[in-house]
Amino acid sequence: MDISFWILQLLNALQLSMLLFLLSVGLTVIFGLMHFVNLAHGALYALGAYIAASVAASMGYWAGVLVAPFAVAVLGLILYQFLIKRMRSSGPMAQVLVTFGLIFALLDITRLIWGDLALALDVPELLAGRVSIGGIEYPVYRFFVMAVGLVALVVLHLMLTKTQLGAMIRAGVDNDKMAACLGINVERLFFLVFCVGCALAGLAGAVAAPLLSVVPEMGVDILIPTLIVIVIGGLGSLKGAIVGSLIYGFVQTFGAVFAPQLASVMIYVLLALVLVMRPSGLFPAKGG
Amino acid sequence: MKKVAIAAALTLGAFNVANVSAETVKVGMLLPYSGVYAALGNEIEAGFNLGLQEFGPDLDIEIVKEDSEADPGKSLAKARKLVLQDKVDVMTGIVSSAVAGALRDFVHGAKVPLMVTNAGNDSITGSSCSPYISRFSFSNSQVNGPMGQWVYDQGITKVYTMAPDYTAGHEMIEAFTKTFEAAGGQVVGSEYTPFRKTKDFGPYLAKAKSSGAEAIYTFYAGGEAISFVKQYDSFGLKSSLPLMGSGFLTSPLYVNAEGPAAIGVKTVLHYVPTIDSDMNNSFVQKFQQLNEGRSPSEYSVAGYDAAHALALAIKGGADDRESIAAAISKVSFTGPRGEVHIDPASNNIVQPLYVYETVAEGDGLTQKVLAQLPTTKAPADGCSL
Amino acid sequence: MLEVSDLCKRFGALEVTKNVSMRLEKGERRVILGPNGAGKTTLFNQLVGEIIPDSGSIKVNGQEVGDWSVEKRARFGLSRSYQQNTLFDGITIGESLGLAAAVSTSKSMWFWKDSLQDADVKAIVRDTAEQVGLEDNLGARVSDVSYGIRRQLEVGLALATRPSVLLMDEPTSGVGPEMIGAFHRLLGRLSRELTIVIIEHDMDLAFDVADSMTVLNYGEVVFEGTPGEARESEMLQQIYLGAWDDA
Amino acid sequence: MFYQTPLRTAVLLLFTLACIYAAFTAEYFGVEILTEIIILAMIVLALDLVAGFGGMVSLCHGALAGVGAYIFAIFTAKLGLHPLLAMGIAALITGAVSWVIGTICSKTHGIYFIMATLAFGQMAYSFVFESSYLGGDNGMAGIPRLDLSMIGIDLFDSKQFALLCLACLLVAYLFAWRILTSGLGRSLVGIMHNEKRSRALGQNVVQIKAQVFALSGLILGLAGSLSAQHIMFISPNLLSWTHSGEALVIVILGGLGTLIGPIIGAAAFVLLKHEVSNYTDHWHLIVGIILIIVVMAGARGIYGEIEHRIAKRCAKRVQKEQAPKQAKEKTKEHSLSHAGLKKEH
Repeated sequence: MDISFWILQLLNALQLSMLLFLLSVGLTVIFGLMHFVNLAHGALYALGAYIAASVAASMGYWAGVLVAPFAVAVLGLILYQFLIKRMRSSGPMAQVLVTFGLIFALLDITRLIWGDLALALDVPELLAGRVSIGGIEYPVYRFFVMAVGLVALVVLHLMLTKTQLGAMIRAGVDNDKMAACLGINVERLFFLVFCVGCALAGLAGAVAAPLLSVVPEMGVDILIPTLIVIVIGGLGSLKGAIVGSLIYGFVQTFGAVFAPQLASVMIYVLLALVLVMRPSGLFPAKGG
Repeated sequence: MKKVAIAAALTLGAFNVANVSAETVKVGMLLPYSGVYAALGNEIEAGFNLGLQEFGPDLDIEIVKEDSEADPGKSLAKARKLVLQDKVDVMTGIVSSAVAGALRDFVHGAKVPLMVTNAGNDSITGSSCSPYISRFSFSNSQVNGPMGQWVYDQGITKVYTMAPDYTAGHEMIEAFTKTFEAAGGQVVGSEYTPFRKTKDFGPYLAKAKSSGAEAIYTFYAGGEAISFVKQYDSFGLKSSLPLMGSGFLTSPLYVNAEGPAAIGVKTVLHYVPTIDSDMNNSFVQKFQQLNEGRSPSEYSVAGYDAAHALALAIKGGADDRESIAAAISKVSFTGPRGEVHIDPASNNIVQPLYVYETVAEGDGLTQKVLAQLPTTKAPADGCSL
Repeated sequence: MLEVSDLCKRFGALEVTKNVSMRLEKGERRVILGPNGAGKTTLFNQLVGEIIPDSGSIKVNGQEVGDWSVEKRARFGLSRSYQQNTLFDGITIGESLGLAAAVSTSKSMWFWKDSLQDADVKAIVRDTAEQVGLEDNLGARVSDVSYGIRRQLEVGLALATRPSVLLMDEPTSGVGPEMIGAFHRLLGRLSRELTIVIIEHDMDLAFDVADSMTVLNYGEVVFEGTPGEARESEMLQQIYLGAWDDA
Repeated sequence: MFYQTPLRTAVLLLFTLACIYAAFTAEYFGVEILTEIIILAMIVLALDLVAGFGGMVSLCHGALAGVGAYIFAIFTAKLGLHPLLAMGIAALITGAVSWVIGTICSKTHGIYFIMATLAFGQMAYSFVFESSYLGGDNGMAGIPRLDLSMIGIDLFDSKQFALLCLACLLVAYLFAWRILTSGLGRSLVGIMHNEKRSRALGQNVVQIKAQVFALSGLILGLAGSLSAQHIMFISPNLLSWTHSGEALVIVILGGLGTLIGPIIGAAAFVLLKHEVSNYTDHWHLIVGIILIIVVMAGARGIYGEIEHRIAKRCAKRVQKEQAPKQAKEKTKEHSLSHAGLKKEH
């Protein structure tokens, strides 16, 4: 085990973290602003992957990656109008249940449309192959995943801190009633954020598809890791999402290196520990 | 254990004689139609239906379908329903090994023949075999055992093994390891990854790479197989660390989703659609006609052959549980995979194995048979029928 | 009975409690005065344990309670009412009082017998309801009754725990004159054994009921003494009392 | 506050009679489904106890029942203990495990509580799945049923086994009823309505929550050991989080915080699932849509809606009859409509 081995594992951990970040950030932003728990986020991710694979089959990878977030955002728009809007004032349990029902429904809709067999989505020409840095060969696509995650992080961070929209969102996270009093159209803000959150889930699905497999249960499988990430990090904050993702990515990767048998239990133990010591996660957004 | 047998006997007392009619043979088909194994359930059923069409179009057979949900508990409840309420004469199906294990004591006690069409756990035709349980698919060690010698014969002396951390993973890898080491090879590292929880195989692949192995031997199936093969390829290990394993890794059912990444992977399986025989060519053609041009897989062939065997048994005069069970242990026929028969010592199928390489053909991928390993009988392993 | 010494608390740059000390004898009734934001409620929150002070000590009946949890202090006899109603909205007034009474009679953890049907609990509920004038409303759901009744319940809950030290945070805030009168009479009927601290903004009431007064400003005790001294304190008159009269 | 209203008693009796009728008339698989319903009813009853009366929305109740099943299996199939004794041990150990989980999770609230319980459920699942002693993914076979042949009951007869489960369910119901009308249960409801005030009154919030969680675990342990005996086989799937999610769905479907409602919900859910799956493999879709509709329709659930309507009608009648009396009475009606039908009525 020389140094390059550890660098390789470090990159693996970063890559997994960034993938999880893409997924969890949409969920956490939606929660932070709307106090809405969307368990169907994983199902939207799966839809993103399926749509990307379908589009890519005839129009190429890049078309797929562009269309998927957009299409999932449109779906989010529909969901928002018919479901989410009415559920906003309900407690977390009603939200958990409605979105739990959505998981069931979306899973079967995926199966009805695309069947039970896995779909293919290959890495595009441009991102195929590996780059060699200091003797370490690493797949370009994995760098791409990291880059997408990093770009999402930077863009979201700038948007939240530097733009007026961001200021409005932060005001909404802080106190939505107060924000409404200040003349911010909170309803429209929610709508926008929900759609952006959905688009991010779709993007994550499209980006993950060439790396993983596009199968119906992918949404359910990814849900628990995503939830662990945002609960460890603390719901509602960008910082929480990135820290949670990094913790998860590193624990999984280095758990796999040192003790693969314990890797799956380890993350739950960590989650329980975090919750015992910090019942609202490490960096919760200030919420009402 | 004893109590359970008594339990089954007690519950069944009233039903043992209740064999509906001498003519209609009721078949209980227990397959997963929802959940992760739904694709396999549909594939096996397609094969079974085609087989019935082919070999017993005028037989009086009634099929009762139940969704096993690949859940051992639910499957056992459904199996009891099929036996006690629907009073089926024979059961077929079973994808997951855990389900097969769960059903074993019940079907044995109830004396209902069960024709397993996928589940590969060694014990079901080994240490806990039953005269009523026969298998038309494969057993984990049957498929992987012969690969030890074959891999060694390719000049590979050091391998790294990887498989998901559940029974099938362990059985497949252990069978290979045994024969590979017996042949003189060395397993330099071995990893069992959390079953269905592993998204990123990168960490394991990096370990394999730095282990000094000359090849990776692996078993993965379904979604995990796709992720694994793609990620293996993306790390550029093809040139330095060839990928071998049991053929579920590059099953025709999943290989298209793997894409070019699967090219060059050498694996072993009891069936590939490219076997060149009249029997297989006609099977492939008919299957493709019925399934939108899709080639059959090792899953559908098990259903197909089970139907073939059942038709033979019924044609031979078997019409109730006892006689069907007896007839099935004696079947022998030539099917798409070649000559197969049920080993009377264990009720497991005896079949040839095919080492194949996944190669590109036109736009798609196909299986190039590299070698046909001799017809193998799984070791009896404590079974005495 | 209640002894606070050198209590300090800061939130970031804001010092909300500055070296607050006070000492109450058993049965003493102390009124705390001070403008909005003077840190009165924050002081209460620290006394009952809802906010942990940065330093200082809190003794009840000679016992240091500073590192105890909220519930342990409450069981020890330190009870409070809230400035903003903090009630059990989904249940009835009688049930609410019963919950409080069950704690004081150590029946709240019974896991076989019904605490609300217990004779001791029922007696306390009856007494408390009479004290605060809720005897006609025991069956009413808390969320259904008027603000005034809710305000009475707020005090009733604090009383039903049978405290030895009672902290009341603006018990008459938002209610009309007749209710202030009723509250005044209630205080008159309460046992003289009970030590009471009241944050009060109604000056007449405050001067009437107080044995002693503490005035807070910017988290600091700026005055401590009898109501008589307070009346005579020019500083208070000018700076505080005058200002309030205008408000 | 929980009150065993005449309506609730009536529905419980009706349910019991329906179960007995079904046990005697249904075909083999019908009786199996009945048993499945009854065992599931125990699990959701236990869940309603904590979720409906303590606001503890647990996403590990299915897993805890699975823990009970495994403990029963270990003590019978592995250690050869008498099943009756093993049932007691399973209930106690599951209760103890629940107490630990309850103590840790009680400090968290809302979505964090849900996630914390989920984490513990998944921990148990992963542990069982990877334990070779417990058979790993293969599960465990050879689980005996209770032997009551000395008193003339043959539990290998599915009808008699169903009736035993029914008896256990009724015991569990009485137990839950007793807890909810005890000091502990009263305090728990208070905590659900206002945790901050409960603390200020001196309620030991964490202890109360944890103790009810543990008592709920006792019921789960019993339910788990019955489900192990029912199938006579267990596998890690029992502990999967979707089971816990389903339990939550059933509680809502039947009526949260009514105790009897979830039992009705269990029957409705299982029957619906079996009916729909007769027609299509895509029963998840149908069940999902129904769930969404039920929750969106106001989340009172089946029984909750019935209770609400009857209470409303009664309230109207009372109002008509006693129109002149007004003010004082009015307040009583409200409490009436809340508790359904009160005893005095």
